Amino acid sequence: MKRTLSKVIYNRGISPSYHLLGLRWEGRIDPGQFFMLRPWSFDRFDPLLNRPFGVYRVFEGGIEILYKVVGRGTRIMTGLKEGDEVILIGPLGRGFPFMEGWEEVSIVSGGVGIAPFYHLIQWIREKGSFPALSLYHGGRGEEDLVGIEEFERAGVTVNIATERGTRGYRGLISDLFKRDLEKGKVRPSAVLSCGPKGMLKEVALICRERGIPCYVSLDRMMGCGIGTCLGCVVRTKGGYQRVCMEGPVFESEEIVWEEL
Amino acid sequence: MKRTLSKVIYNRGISPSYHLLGLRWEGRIDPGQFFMLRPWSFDRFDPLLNRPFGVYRVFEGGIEILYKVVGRGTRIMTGLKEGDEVILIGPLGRGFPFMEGWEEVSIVSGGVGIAPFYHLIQWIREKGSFPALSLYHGGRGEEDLVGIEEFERAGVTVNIATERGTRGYRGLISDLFKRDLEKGKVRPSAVLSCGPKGMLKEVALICRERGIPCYVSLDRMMGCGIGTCLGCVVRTKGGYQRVCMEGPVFESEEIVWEEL
Amino acid sequence: MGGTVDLSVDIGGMRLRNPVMTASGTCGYGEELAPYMDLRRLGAIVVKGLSLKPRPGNPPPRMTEVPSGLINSIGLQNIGVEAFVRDKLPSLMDLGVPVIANIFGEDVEEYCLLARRLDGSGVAAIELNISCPNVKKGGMEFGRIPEEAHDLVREVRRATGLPIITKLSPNVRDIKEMAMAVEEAGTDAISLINTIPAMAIDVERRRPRLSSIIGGLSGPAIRPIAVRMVWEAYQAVKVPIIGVGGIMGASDALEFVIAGACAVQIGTATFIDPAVCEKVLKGIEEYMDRHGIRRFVDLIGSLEVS
Amino acid sequence: MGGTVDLSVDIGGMRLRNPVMTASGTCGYGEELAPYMDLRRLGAIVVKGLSLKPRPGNPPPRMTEVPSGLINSIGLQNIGVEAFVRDKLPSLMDLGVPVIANIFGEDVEEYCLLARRLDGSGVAAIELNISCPNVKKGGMEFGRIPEEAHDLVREVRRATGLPIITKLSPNVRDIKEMAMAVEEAGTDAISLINTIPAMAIDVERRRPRLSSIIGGLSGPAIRPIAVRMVWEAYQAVKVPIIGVGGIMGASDALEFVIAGACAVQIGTATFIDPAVCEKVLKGIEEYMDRHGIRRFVDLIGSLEVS
Ligand SMILES: Cc1cc2nc3c(=O)[nH]c(=O)nc-3n(C[C@H](O)[C@H](O)[C@H](O)COP(=O)(O)OP(=O)(O)OC[C@H]3O[C@@H](n4cnc5c(N)ncnc54)[C@H](O)[C@@H]3O)c2cc1C
Ligand SMILES: Cc1cc2nc3c(=O)[nH]c(=O)nc-3n(C[C@H](O)[C@H](O)[C@H](O)COP(=O)(O)OP(=O)(O)OC[C@H]3O[C@@H](n4cnc5c(N)ncnc54)[C@H](O)[C@@H]3O)c2cc1C
Ligand SMILES: Cc1cc2nc3c(=O)[nH]c(=O)nc-3n(C[C@H](O)[C@H](O)[C@H](O)COP(=O)(O)O)c2cc1C
Ligand SMILES: Cc1cc2nc3c(=O)[nH]c(=O)nc-3n(C[C@H](O)[C@H](O)[C@H](O)COP(=O)(O)O)c2cc1C
Ligand code: FES
Ligand code: FES
Repeated sequence: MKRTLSKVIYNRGISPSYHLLGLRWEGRIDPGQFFMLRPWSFDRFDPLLNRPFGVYRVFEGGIEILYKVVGRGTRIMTGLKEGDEVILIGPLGRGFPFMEGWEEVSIVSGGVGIAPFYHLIQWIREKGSFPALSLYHGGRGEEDLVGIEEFERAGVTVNIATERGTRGYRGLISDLFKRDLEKGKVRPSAVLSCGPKGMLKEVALICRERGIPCYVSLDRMMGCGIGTCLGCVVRTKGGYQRVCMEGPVFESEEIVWEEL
Repeated sequence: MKRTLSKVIYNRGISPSYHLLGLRWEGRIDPGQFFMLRPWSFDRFDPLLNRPFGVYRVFEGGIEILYKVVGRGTRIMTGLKEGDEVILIGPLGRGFPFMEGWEEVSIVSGGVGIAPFYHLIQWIREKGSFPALSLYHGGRGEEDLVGIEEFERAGVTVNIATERGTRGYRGLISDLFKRDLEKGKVRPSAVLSCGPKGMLKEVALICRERGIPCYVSLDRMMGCGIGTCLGCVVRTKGGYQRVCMEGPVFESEEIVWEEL
Repeated sequence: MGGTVDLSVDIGGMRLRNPVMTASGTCGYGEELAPYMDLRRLGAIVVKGLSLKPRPGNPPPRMTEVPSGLINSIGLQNIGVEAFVRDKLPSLMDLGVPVIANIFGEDVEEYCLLARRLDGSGVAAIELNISCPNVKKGGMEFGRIPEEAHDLVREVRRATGLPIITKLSPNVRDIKEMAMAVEEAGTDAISLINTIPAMAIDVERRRPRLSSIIGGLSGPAIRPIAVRMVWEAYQAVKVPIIGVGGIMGASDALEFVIAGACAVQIGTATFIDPAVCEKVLKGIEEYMDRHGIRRFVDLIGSLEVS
Repeated sequence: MGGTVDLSVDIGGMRLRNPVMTASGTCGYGEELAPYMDLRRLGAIVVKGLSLKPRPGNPPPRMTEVPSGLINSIGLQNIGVEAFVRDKLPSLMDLGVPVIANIFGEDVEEYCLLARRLDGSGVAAIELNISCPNVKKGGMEFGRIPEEAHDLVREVRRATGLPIITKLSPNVRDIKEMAMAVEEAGTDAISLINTIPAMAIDVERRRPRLSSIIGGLSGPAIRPIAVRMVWEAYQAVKVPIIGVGGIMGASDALEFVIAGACAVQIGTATFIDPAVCEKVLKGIEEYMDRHGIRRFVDLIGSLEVS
C-alpha cells in the first residue's frame, strides 16, 4: 500500500517566483516521475485538486521540489511551513529513459521545466555512467535562471538563452540549441526536454529533422495523477494516452503535435 | 465610505484553543459591536463566508480580537500572521447600553462570551463612570478562563464557575449568579450577558423573575453582517429582527426565547 | 471610470450606464450597501423581492454554508409593495440609477396586481421571480413548466407598460425551452439563474440545517451551471440575457458576458465584500483596455467555439 | 472493521458488506486504486461506463477546475464491454467484492445488448447511465424525460436477470417524477446524481475550457443539490437509493444516508485521496459507535423534520 501523507521539512523562496520545498519521503524515484501534492488541508475544496510536481532533488529522507508560482495553488503553496502535513501521492508515471549506449545527452529546458533534470543528473551519476551532458536552458530573463550553478557544479555544460537578452543568447533556447547542433558544437545521442508547449514542439521538430531520439515531459492539468480520471490524455500515434500513467515523458515521435 | 480592509499586527495563542488577533483599525467602536472578518484571501471560496467577531480590546491604531477555535474558519484564522491583509467590515450592529443611573452592573459570560466585556469596561472607565462591576464567568474548566486576571486588574469583582469544578464554583455560572443574587451578594441595576444559548436563556429568566434589566448579545450564523441577507434574524416580540443590525445586543425581554 | 471604454448597454428599452447590477435579495433596498460603495456606480439596482402584502419570512435558521456556496431560505421576507413605493423608492430614485423591482406572487393575479401597482411608480423595470409555487395550480413552480411561465408572462405583459425581465429558475429540464416560452410571451429580457434547490443536514443532530429543510444554493458553486445555462439560452432566444450566479470578480462576470449575457447581477459576493460591484466594474474596464475592446456590447456572446 | 456494528445492506437482491462504493468513471477498472487501498474493503466497485464498442473519448482538454468542483468531458472513453469482460472482470471478481457494471448506449437496443452480454458474466448488477442522448429520438437524454427513462428501464428489465440500478440525471424538472417512472418500470434501485451540465470559459482567450464546451460538474459544489434530490426521491419511491455527489468524508456520506440513501458512491474525492473510501467507511463506523447505532440500516432516512 502506497503512503499518501508527508511532512514539510522546509519551504523557501529562492527568487521572487521560484521556491524550494523539502518534503519527507523515502523510496525509489525514477528521474522524470512526479508526485501529486495537496498544499492545503484535505477539508478545503477551493482549489479542489492536488497539483502535480516533479522532483528536483532527492536527499536522505526527503525530496526537494522546485516550483514556480503561477496561480492560486502555487501561491498557497508558498505558505507551507515546517511540520505541515500534506497529501503526497507518488512517485507516479514513467520518467526519462537512459540508455547504455548514449555517449552525449542534451537537455533542453524552459523556465521551471528545468526542475526534473537535476535529479536526472544525480541519478545518472549514481548509476556510474558519465556521458557528456549539456543543458540548454531558456527563460524570459534572469528570473528564470534558477539553479543553473548546480548543474555547472555537477559538470554539465550549461548554455543559456533569455528572451530579453539579459544573459546568454538573446532569443529562444530552441534557436540556440539548433544553432549549436548545426555548428556541430553538440552531437547528442538523445535529447531530453521539458518546458512550455511551444518549446517542446520546436525541439521535437529539430530532433525529427536530424533523426535524434527525443523525449519530452508533458505538462497537463491533472485530475488524479493515478490513471483513473482520464482527464490528462494526450493524442499519440497509438490513440489517447494518459500523461500521468503512460507519461509524463513520451518519445517525441509518438506525440501528435498538431493536437497538443 | 467605510473601509473594508485591514492588516494583521499580531496573532498568538494564549491557550490551546484561545487566541488573540491584533488588527489595524482606527475609529470609534461601541462596546458590543462586532466586525465581519475574512481570515483568508478573497479568492478562496471554501469556506465561503466572512466570520463575525467582537472586539476584546481597543488600542492605539488597532483592535484586539479574542477568539476560540471551534471550526474550520477559526482554525484557518490561527494561521494569520503579521502583515497579512484581511477583509474587515465594521464596526457593525448595536452594542451594550450603559445608562447613567446604573450603580452596579453584573456581567455574566460563558466561554468565549467574555470577549466583548473587556472593551466594555475600558469604555465605561473612559467615560469616567465607576459603577460597581462584577463579572460572573463560567466555562467547562480551566481552559475557558482566559483573560480574567485583566478584569481583576481593572477593578472588577470576578466570580468563576467551572463545570468540572477545577476552579471556583462547581457547576453553571448562571447557578452561581442566581445564588449570589439570592444571597444579596450582588444587587445589579442591570445585567449584561454573552455566551452559549442555554446560559443566556437562564440568565434572562433569572433577571425576569427579579425585574432586573438584562441585555444579551446573541450569536448567530451571519451571511453578510450588514443587514442585506436577512439570514441572521431572531424572533422578537416585534417580529423578526436582524441580529447584525438591530442586535447583536437585545434587551432580553424582547427575545422570544422559546424560538431561539 | 468609463472614460475610455463604452460600457453602456440596452436592456428592453432601459439604457444602463454599465452592465453591473446587484442581485435581488442580496442588497436589501440599497441603503445597507451605501456606506461601502457609491451606489451611483451601479448599472442598475435590483431590490429584494416584493409581494403584495408584507411577509415575515421563514423562521431561523435561514442560512447555512456549504463548499463554495450558501443555502438560504429567507422565505421572501419583505415589506410589501406599498411600503416599498412609499418608504424606500423615493431615496433610491434620487441616486439616478435605474431601480428594478423584483416581484413574486402566489398566482397570476398577484403578479399582475404587483406589476400594475409599480407601473408609473418610478421603477425602471420589473423582474419576475417565477421560482414560486403557483398555489392555484397544484403548487408546482411557475418557473418549472414552460406553459405556466408563458401564461404568467403574457398576463403580466398585459398588465404593465414597464419593461419585464423574467428571472428563470435553473430547476428545469431544458433552459432553452423555458427561455423561448417567456420570449414568446413577450418578456423584454431574461435573467438567470435563481438559486438551485439544495439541502444540508447536521448529521450529529440528524436534523436539516434550515428550518424549511430545502433552501436555495447560491455562490461560486453554482457559477459553472449558470454560465452553461446562459450559453444555452443565448443560442435559443434573441431577448437580452442577464447573467447571475456565483460572480465573485470581473473574470467571472466576463464568463457570463462572453457566453451571451449583456449584463450581470451580483448577489452572494456582496456578503463577502460589499464593495464588490465596483471592483467587478473596474475589472471589466481593465480587461477591455487590455484587449483593446472599446464597446462593451462587442463582448457579448463573443465565445469562440470552432 | 465492522466488528461492533453491522454495516451490511441489501440493494435489489445484492447483499453488500458495507454501503461504500466507488462511483463510475472515477476508479477506472479498480486496478489503479489497488496500490492505495484494500479494494476488498469496498461495499461494491462500480466500474467506468461501458459501451458495446470501445470509445476513444473526447479530445483534450477534458477537465477543468472550478470552485469546489471539477468539470469533465471525458466523453465516456472506455475499452468496450467485450474487452472488459475478457481482460478486467476476472481479476476484479477475485477480490470477492460485488462488481457493478455501469453501461450506456445510444438507443434502447444498445442498452439491452449490453445488459444481455453482462448477464452471467459475473457482474453483480448493472447500473444504467441514462444521462446519454437517445440518438434515435431526437437526441434528448433518456434521463431528462420520465417516459423515455421508463421505456428504457422496462426494456432492459426484460433483457437481463441482473439487478438493475438506474442512475438518474439531475437535469430534470422533478426528480420525484423520474424516480417514480423508473421504479414503475422495474428498476431494483436508483443511484443519484450524475454530474450536472456546466461550463467554464477562459476569458483571456474567449474560448471554452473544455473541447466539448459543456461538461459535467462533480465534487463538493454539487453535494447540497444531490442530498436534496436523494431526500426528494426518498419521499417518492420504495426502491433503495444510492447517494452520489461530492462526498469527501464520512459526514458527507452520512448526510446522504440520513436523507434516505442506503449506500453511497464516491467519485471526485478519490482523485484527491485515493484511499478516501476506507476513511469514509471508518468514519461511518465511528459515528455509529458514538451514537450507539448498531445497524447501519437504522440510519437510512432517519432525518427528523418535525
Ligand atoms: C508531470 C508534471 C510535473 C510538474 N512539475 C513541476 C515542477 O517540478 N515545478 C513546477 O513549478 N511546476 C511543475 N508542474 C506544473 C504545475 O503542476 C503547475 O504549475 C501547477 O499545477 C499550477 O497550479 P496553480 O494552482 O498555481 O495554477 P492554476 O491557478 O491552476 O493555473 C495557473 C495557470 O497555469 C495554467 N496551468 C495550471 N495547471 C497547469 C498544468 N498542469 N499545466 C499547464 N498549465 C497549467 C492554468 O491554465 C493557468 O493559466 C508540473 C506539471 C506536471 C503535469
Ligand atoms: C456578533 C458576534 C460576535 C462574535 N464574537 C466572537 C468573539 O469575539 N470571539 C469568538 O471566538 N467568537 C465570536 N463569535 C462567534 C464566531 O463568529 C464563531 O465562532 C465563528 O464564526 C466560527 O467559525 P468557524 O468557521 O470556526 O466554525 P464553523 O465551522 O462555521 O462552525 C463550528 C461550529 O460552530 C457553530 N457555529 C459557527 N458559527 C456560529 C455562530 N456564528 N454562532 C453559533 N454557532 C456557530 C457551527 O454550527 C458548528 O457547530 C461571535 C459571533 C457573533 C455573531
Ligand atoms: C439571501 C438571498 C436572498 C435572495 N432573495 C431573492 C429574491 O427575493 N428574489 C429573487 O429573485 N432572487 C433572490 N435571490 C437569488 C439571487 O438574486 C441570485 O439569483 C442568486 O443568489 C444567484 O446569484 P449569486 O450566486 O451571485 O448570489 C436571493 C439570494 C440570496 C442568497
Ligand atoms: C472524470 C469522471 C468520469 C465519470 N464517468 C462516469 C461514467 O462513465 N458513467 C457514469 O455513470 N458516471 C460517470 N461519472 C459521474 C460519477 O460517477 C458521479 O456520478 C459524479 O461524479 C458525482 O459524484 P462525485 O461528486 O463524488 O464525483 C464520472 C465523473 C467524473 C468526475
Ligand atoms: S490525471 Fe487522471 S488519468 Fe491522468
Ligand atoms: S447577517 Fe445578513 S442580515 Fe444579518
